[in-house]
Amino acid sequence: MADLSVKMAGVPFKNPIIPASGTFGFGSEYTDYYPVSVLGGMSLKGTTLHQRAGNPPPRIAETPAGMLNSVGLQNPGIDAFLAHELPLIANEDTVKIANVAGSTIEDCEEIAKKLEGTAIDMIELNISCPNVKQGGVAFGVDPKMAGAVTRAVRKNTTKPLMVKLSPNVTDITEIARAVEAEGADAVSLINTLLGMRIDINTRRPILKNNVGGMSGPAVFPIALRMVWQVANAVKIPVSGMGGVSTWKDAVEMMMAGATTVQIGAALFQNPMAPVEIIEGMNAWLDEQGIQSVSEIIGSVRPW
Amino acid sequence: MADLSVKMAGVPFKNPIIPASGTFGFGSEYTDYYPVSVLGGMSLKGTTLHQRAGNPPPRIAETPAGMLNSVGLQNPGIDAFLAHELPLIANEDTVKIANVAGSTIEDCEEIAKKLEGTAIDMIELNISCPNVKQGGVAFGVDPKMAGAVTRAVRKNTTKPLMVKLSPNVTDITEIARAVEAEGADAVSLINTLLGMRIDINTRRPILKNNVGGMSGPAVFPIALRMVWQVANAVKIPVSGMGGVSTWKDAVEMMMAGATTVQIGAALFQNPMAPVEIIEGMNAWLDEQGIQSVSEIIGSVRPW
Amino acid sequence: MLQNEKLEKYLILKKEMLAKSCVRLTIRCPEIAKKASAGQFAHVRANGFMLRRPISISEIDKEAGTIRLVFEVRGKGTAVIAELNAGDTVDMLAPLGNGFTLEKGKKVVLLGGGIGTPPMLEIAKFYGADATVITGFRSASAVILQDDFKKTGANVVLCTDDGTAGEHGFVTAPLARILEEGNVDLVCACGPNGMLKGVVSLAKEHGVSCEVSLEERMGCGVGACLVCACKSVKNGEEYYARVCKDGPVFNAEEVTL
Amino acid sequence: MLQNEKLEKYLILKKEMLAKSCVRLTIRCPEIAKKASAGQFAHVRANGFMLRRPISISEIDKEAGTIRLVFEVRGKGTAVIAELNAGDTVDMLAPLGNGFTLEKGKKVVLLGGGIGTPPMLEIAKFYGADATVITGFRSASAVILQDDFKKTGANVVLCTDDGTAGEHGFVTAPLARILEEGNVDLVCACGPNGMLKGVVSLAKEHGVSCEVSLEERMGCGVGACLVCACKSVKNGEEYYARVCKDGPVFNAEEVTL
Ligand SMILES: Cc1cc2nc3c(=O)[nH]c(=O)nc-3n(C[C@H](O)[C@H](O)[C@H](O)COP(=O)(O)OP(=O)(O)OC[C@H]3O[C@@H](n4cnc5c(N)ncnc54)[C@H](O)[C@@H]3O)c2cc1C
Ligand SMILES: Cc1cc2nc3c(=O)[nH]c(=O)nc-3n(C[C@H](O)[C@H](O)[C@H](O)COP(=O)(O)OP(=O)(O)OC[C@H]3O[C@@H](n4cnc5c(N)ncnc54)[C@H](O)[C@@H]3O)c2cc1C
Ligand SMILES: Cc1cc2nc3c(=O)[nH]c(=O)nc-3n(C[C@H](O)[C@H](O)[C@H](O)COP(=O)(O)O)c2cc1C
Ligand SMILES: Cc1cc2nc3c(=O)[nH]c(=O)nc-3n(C[C@H](O)[C@H](O)[C@H](O)COP(=O)(O)O)c2cc1C
Ligand code: FES
Ligand code: FES
Repeated sequence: MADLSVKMAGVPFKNPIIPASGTFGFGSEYTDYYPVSVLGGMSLKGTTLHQRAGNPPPRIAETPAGMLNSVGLQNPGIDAFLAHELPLIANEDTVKIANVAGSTIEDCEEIAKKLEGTAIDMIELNISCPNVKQGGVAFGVDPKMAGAVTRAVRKNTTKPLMVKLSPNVTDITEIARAVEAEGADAVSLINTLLGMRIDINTRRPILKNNVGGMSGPAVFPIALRMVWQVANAVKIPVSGMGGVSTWKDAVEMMMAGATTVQIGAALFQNPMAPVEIIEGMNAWLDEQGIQSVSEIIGSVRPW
Repeated sequence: MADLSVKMAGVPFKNPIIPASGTFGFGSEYTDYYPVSVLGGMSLKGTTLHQRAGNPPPRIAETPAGMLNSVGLQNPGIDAFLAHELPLIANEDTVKIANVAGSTIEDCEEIAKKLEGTAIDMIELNISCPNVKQGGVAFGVDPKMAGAVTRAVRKNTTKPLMVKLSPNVTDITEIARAVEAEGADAVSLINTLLGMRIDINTRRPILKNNVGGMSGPAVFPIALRMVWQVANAVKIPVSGMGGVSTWKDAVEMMMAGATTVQIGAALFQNPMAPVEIIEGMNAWLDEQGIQSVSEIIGSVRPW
Repeated sequence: MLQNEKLEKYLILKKEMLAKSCVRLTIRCPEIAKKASAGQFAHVRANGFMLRRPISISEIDKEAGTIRLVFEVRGKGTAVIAELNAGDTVDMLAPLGNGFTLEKGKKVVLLGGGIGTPPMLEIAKFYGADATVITGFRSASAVILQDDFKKTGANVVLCTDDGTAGEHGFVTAPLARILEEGNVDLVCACGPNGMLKGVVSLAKEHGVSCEVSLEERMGCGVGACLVCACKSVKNGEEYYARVCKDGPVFNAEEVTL
Repeated sequence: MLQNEKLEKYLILKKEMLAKSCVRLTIRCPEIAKKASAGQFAHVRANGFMLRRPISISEIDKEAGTIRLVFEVRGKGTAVIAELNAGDTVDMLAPLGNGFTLEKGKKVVLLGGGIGTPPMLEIAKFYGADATVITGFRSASAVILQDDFKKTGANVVLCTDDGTAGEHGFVTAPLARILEEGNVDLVCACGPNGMLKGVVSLAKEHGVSCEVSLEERMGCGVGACLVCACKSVKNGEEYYARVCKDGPVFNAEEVTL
C-alpha cells in the first residue's frame, strides 16, 4: 500500500482524487455507492450569492467521447447551502471544497465572508463557468479581471484559496500567473471548453442555451497540456482535471504537474470511477515500487 | 440528385467537401481510392518558402475519439511544390487550394507571388499551425498580426484568399474580423487544438515535440461552436472543419454557417470518408426535398 | 472492499422483439428487483457512448429476481443496447428515481402513449381490476403489450392514431369518457408531451389527482449534476426539479409541461 | 459508382493463437493477395479507436486468395483486433508500402526479432533453401512459426535471450558466423531497433547489402499525412522519409536507425 496522501495549499488530502464541482452535487448523491470519506476531497456544486434557477433544458448533449452541459450554475444560493447542505456533510472525513461563483467581485467577496468559520476546508473560486451570461467567464479570460477578483476574495478569506481557470483562452499561463500574483494558494484547471451541437432535423441547437461546456475524455489531451504548461509557469500547486476517467489518466495528470486530480463527467458513465482510480493508482504505485504518490507529481521529462 | 454546388469567395465548388490540408498530401496519395475530381476541392499540404524537415518522430498520438499530430510543416518548399507536385494535379477538375505557411510576413508575400499565374485556384493562408516554434501560430492568436499578414498577402495575390484560423484563442471572432477587414475573401476553421499525451512507463511525452495539434471527432463540438460564432461575426464565407467524419457532421457544420466543409483526421480511419459524406449528404437532401445544398448554409435557428 | 450491487453487470435472461425495433429484455438482478417499484427507471450503459440511457422499468418480478425493460431503438445508443442478447450482461444503475403511487383500493386510469406504455404494466399488475389501461400508438404495427395488460385483469382500451387497430384517435377520448363516468381516484400517464398535456388538463377538469412520468436528457441519473431539469412549482415558486431524482414521476400539480 | 476493393471488409477464415497473446489471422481477400508482396503491410481498423494499426503481411497465398497477419496484443487496439474470430470481417487497407527485394538465386539471411518474425515467412518461402532464417525471442514461451519456417526448406536457426530454446543469446551471434563464412548476397531484418542496429552494422562490416523493415506510429498509412517519419538520407542530405509509403522496408544505407 503506497502512501497516497498529498498536501495542496497546506491542506492534507488522504489521496489526490476529488470529484469535480457540478458533477457530485453537494456530496450526498453518491453515498449509496461509497462513503465520501474514501475520497481525497470533494468539490461541491458552484454556489452563488443568491439562488440561481439555471438555464432551461435540454442542458446536456452527447459528443464523441464527451458531453456538453449548460446547467448555468443552478444552485440554492450561499445561505441555503450553509443552512441545508453543508450540515449534511460537515463531519465527513474528506476535504470539503466550496466552489464559489459570482457575477460581480462584490458577490464573490460576500460569499467568501460567509464561508469563514464554516466546515469548508478550501475555496475553489470559479472564474471560468462558460454557461452564465454576465460575469463568471469574463473574469476567467482576462488576466486583469482574474487578478482583481482573486485579490478581493483573498482579502476576505482565511481559507486556502484555489482559483479555477478557463481553457477558453489564448494563454492560460498568463491567467495562472495573474491569480498567483494576487494570492491564490492553488489553481485548478480546466473548466469546460465551449462547444455546440445541432439537431439537423429541427435545425435547432440541441442545448436550449445554444452552446455549452464540453468535458469528458475528449478534452483530456487539452487539459493535460494546460496542466503541464501551468505547472511550469507557477509555483503554487495545480489541481488537474478534464477528461480523466481511468487511473492511467490520473497518473498522466500528476506526471504533468497536478498535485490533485478531479473527476467530473466520468462519474456519469461510472459512479465508481473515483474509487477505481484510487485503487488502480495504488496498485500501480506498488507494482512500480513507488512509496509515495507525491513522487510522481511533475515527473514527466519533456524531450 | 440535389444541387450540391456552392460558391465560396467567388470560386465555384461542385460540392462542399474538401480534404483538409496536411491530411491529403499533395492530392495524389488517395487516387487509388477515388479520382480527386469527385471532390469539391482539395487543400494541399502546408507549404513554406524553403524546404522544412519537420519535427522528429513520433509525430502522432491517439486520444479518445481524436489524435494529436506534430508533423511541423514538413514540406519541400514552394519552388519544389510548383516544379514537382502541382504539375501532377494541375489538370484535375477540382478546386486546388494551396495552404501557405510562413514564419515571417515576407515569406508569406513571397509564396503568394510565386503562386500567381499557377494552376492554384485559391490560397489558404495558414496562420494557425501550432507545431512550429517561430511564427505561424503567433500570427493566428493576435488580431493585429493576423491582420498584418493578411494585408501583406492580399497585396501580392490576385487569387481568392482564405485565411485559416486557430482555435487556441480567447475570441476567434476577433481574429476573423481582423482578417476580413484586411481583405480576406473567406476564413477557414478550425486548425488543431494544442494537446499532449504522456507515456506513464517512460514518463515521456508520446510526441517527441512534447505537444501537438488535436483533431478528429473529439473536437467537433468546439469547431462547430466556433464556425457558428464566426459565421455570425463576418460577412465573408466560412470553410468549416474540425472532427467532421459523417455526412451528418457536415450538415451540422453547414447549418452552423459553413459554405464548404473540410475533412481531415477522418480520412485516416476511412479513406472513403469524403466520398461517403458527399453521397450521404446528397441522399439526405433528396429525402428532405431540399433542391440545393446552399439552402442549408447557416440555417440553424438558435433558441 | 468497496462494492455495490448497483454496479454489477446483470445477466440478460431473455430478449424479445415486441414490434419492429422495440425490444424487451428480461434481466436477472435480485437486489434491484427487491427494491424497485413501478415507475422507477434503469440508467443503461450503451457501449462506446459517453452517456447512459434512461429506460423505465416495465415489470418487476421480486420472486424470480428479475426486471424487464422495454425500449425502442431511437438513436445510436439504443441501437447498441438492442444488440445485446440473452446470455450477455448489461451494465445499469437501478432502480433510480421515484415511482407512481401504489395504494390498494384506489380506482385508477393508466395511460401510455407509444413507448411510454411499458411502465404502465407494473402499475396495472398492482391494481388489477381496479385499473383501466388506455394505450395509444401511431399505428397497428407499433402496438405492444396488449396481451400482457389483459392478463393483469385490468380493463384494457387500445387506440391508434390512424385507426388501424382499436379506437381511431387519441387516448384522451376514452379518458374523457371514463372521467365523465366518475369513480376515478388517480390518473397515471407516460408518453409524449402533447399527450401528457391533454391528460393533465382532463384530470384537472374532473378534479382527479394525476401523476405523470417525464422524460429529459440525463447525465448522472442520481441527482448530482442538475442537467435533467424540468420546470416545477414548490410553494408557489417556480424552480427546476431533477427528473432523475425528484421524478421521473411527478404529481401533475408540481410540474409545468 | 465509387468502389474500391481495398475498402471492403474481409472475411476471417481462421484464427490461431501462436503463443500467449500472439494471434494469426487467415483472411480472404483475393485482390489484395494478388497484389501483395513480402514486407508490405495491412492497416487494420480497431473498432472504437481513431487510428488503424499497421500489421505486416506474414504470408500470401495468391491461389487461395488469402493473406495472413500475425500480431501480438500490445495495447488496447491490438486487444480489440484480437477479439475478432473466424467468420467475422476485418476492415483493413492493404497492401501498403514497399516490400523486400525478391530476386531468385540470391543467398539471403533473414532475421526476425520477436513479433518482427512473421514478415520473414513470406520471404523465406520465396528463397527456400537459399535462405537462412535466424529468429530470436525473449524466451521459449514466445517462440513462434519455427515449423512454418522449416517447411520452406530454409536453414532455420532459433535463439532466445534466456536460452530456454535454441541458442542462448541474440540473433547477431549466428548472423556474424554466417557472414564470416561468406556467400551472402542480402540480409533482411525486422525487429526491435537495437537488434536492427546490430544487424545493420554487421552487414556493413561484411559489405553485404541489407534491408530493414521499420516501425513508426502511423496516421493515414498511404503517404498523405507525413506523421510516420524516419530519418533518411538521399543524395547525402538528411530528410524524413515516410515509413508507410517510402518503407516500411528500407535499404539500410538510406535510413538512420
Ligand atoms: C425517465 C425516462 C424513462 C424512459 N423510459 C423509456 C422506456 O421505457 N423505453 C424507451 O424506449 N425509452 C425510454 N426513455 C427514452 C430513452 O431514454 C431515449 O429514447 C434514449 O435515451 C435515446 O437514446 P438514443 O441513443 O437512441 O438516442 P440519441 O439521440 O443518439 O441520444 C443522444 C442523447 O440524448 C439522450 N436522449 C435522446 N432522446 C431522449 C429522450 N427522449 N429522453 C431522454 N434522453 C434522451 C440520450 O440519452 C443521449 O444522451 C426514457 C427516458 C427517460 C428520461
Ligand atoms: C509497418 C509496421 C508493421 C508492423 N507489423 C506488425 C506485425 O506484423 N505484428 C505485430 O504484432 N505488430 C506489428 N507492428 C506493430 C503494431 O503496429 C503495434 O504493436 C500496434 O500498432 C500497437 O497498437 P496497440 O493498440 O496495441 O497499442 P497502443 O499503445 O494502444 O497504441 C496507441 C497508438 O500507438 C501506435 N503504436 C504503438 N506501438 C506502435 C508500434 N510499435 N508501431 C507502430 N505504431 C505503434 C498504435 O498504432 C496506436 O496508434 C507493425 C508496425 C509497423 C509500423
Ligand atoms: C454537469 C456539469 C456541471 C458543472 N458545474 C460546474 C460548477 O458548478 N462549477 C465549476 O467550477 N465547474 C463545473 N463543471 C466543470 C467541472 O467541474 C470540470 O471542470 C469539467 O467538467 C472538466 O472535467 P471532466 O472532463 O472530468 O468533466 C461542471 C461540469 C459538468 C459536466
Ligand atoms: C497530420 C496533420 C497535418 C496537418 N497539417 C496541416 C497543414 O499543413 N496546414 C494546415 O493548415 N492544417 C494542417 N492540419 C490541420 C487540418 O487541416 C485541420 O485543420 C484539422 O486537422 C482539423 O480537422 P479534422 O479534425 O478533420 O482533422 C493538419 C492536421 C493533421 C491531422
Ligand atoms: S441526471 Fe444528473 S441530476 Fe438528473
Ligand atoms: S502514415 Fe501518413 S504518411 Fe505515413
